[in-house]
Amino acid sequence: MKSLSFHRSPGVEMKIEICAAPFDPMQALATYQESLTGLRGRYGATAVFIGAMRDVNEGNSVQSMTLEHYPGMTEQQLQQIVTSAEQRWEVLEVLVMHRVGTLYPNDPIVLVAVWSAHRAAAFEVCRAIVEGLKSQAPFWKKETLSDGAQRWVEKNTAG
Amino acid sequence: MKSLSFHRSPGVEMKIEICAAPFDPMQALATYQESLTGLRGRYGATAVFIGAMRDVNEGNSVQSMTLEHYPGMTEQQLQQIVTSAEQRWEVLEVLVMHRVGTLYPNDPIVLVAVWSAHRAAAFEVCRAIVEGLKSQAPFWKKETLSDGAQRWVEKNTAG
Amino acid sequence: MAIHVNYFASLRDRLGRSEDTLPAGEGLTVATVWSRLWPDRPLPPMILTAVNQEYRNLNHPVEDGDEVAFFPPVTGG
Amino acid sequence: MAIHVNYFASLRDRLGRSEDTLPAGEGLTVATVWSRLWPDRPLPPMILTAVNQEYRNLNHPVEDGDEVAFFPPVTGG
Repeated sequence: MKSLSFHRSPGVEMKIEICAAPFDPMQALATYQESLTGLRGRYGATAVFIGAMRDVNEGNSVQSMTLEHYPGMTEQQLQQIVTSAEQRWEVLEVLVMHRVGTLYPNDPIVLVAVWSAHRAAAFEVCRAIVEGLKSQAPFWKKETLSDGAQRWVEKNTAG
Repeated sequence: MKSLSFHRSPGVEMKIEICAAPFDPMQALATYQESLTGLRGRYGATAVFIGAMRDVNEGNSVQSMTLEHYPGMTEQQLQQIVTSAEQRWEVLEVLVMHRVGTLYPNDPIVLVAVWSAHRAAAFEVCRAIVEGLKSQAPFWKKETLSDGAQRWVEKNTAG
Repeated sequence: MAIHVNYFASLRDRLGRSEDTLPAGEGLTVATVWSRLWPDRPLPPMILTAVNQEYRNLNHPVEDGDEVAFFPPVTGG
Repeated sequence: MAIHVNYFASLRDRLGRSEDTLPAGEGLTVATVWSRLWPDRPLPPMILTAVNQEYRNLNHPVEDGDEVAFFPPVTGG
């Protein structure tokens, strides 16, 4: 499990983690939030997004999925996406976790959590990071269908 | 702890809970999601908002807060807010929990979680419920400042 | 029966009580429920009003058995 | 040194390999790196390109020691 922590002015922090093994997003969230002792009483809003693997895609039943990434560039892109979102809204802390490797239906793929004083910033930054991640972070999904056939996912859904 | 569950066509469900005692939002989320066995593999997106008590409001240090509500109307309004948001976007499941009683800084106030196939619906419905709740659900906050003085919060921040 | 009236939060504190009961009558509205109970006190600005736990405006009719509520802007979440 | 080239995902599968090494040269760009390695195969449509792990377009200069990557649209999250 590879993890990067960045501590930057003006006091905004973030943690970005690429997980080669399954992770429990609620547990990760709880553990991470407990570590934020310096922020206790300062965040009024936490916005969270969890992406999980669906068992159907484009009308086909999916048995498993392999998530490939470009090591190094992934972390760099995620850091840029987070930094860019944080420049537009005032937030206190960001956590991004993303799976790679073999996943099965219902497995968590991604967790994005944003802590801020007020709700607008938390919502906006959380969504901006998810959209940025989906369009810029070098991850690729290959699906294994229920008949054993494999195919690359060509394009993320808009949204 | 008062809890309402509504099962409605077309298969969308929701749980609304008013909590008189402190609750752990991550734990509640994990427990609730585990109960959603019928949705395993169907939700690709979970959007979550957690509101927590800040230790400062309008420049004053806040020691504690009392959350009052209008029993009956609160649940009815929350149900309407959720139903109305669900009519505009396709979601699978909604969980809303809201504290009443005496709270201290860092205590969770509200949890809104939305499960859906795709991310846009989850984000939109989660935010619409939070905004609806802040403007329509009959809850009122009274703060006790650090010098012991009490004051009613007059207005929620926009956002 | 009768009309049951609730006050909440800062309004209840200002009025010094949380509820009232009013005999039902012809042509009552949310506004006249207030003015019968508080003839010397105009309804404060910004007060929200509900009948049977649904938001209703001041002209909404009020009937025997109804529950009427007056309260300040909500501040939950 | 040299130029190190990476291919990912469906592009790597189609090319049958994940990396290449190319000697550095004068005036190289992302586009000419591709055409030297794959003279008989035009760059497929929709392919994204990066130099030293930053997105760069086809005209971006490539120098000795650079890491160049070619890959299909990303599908994470």
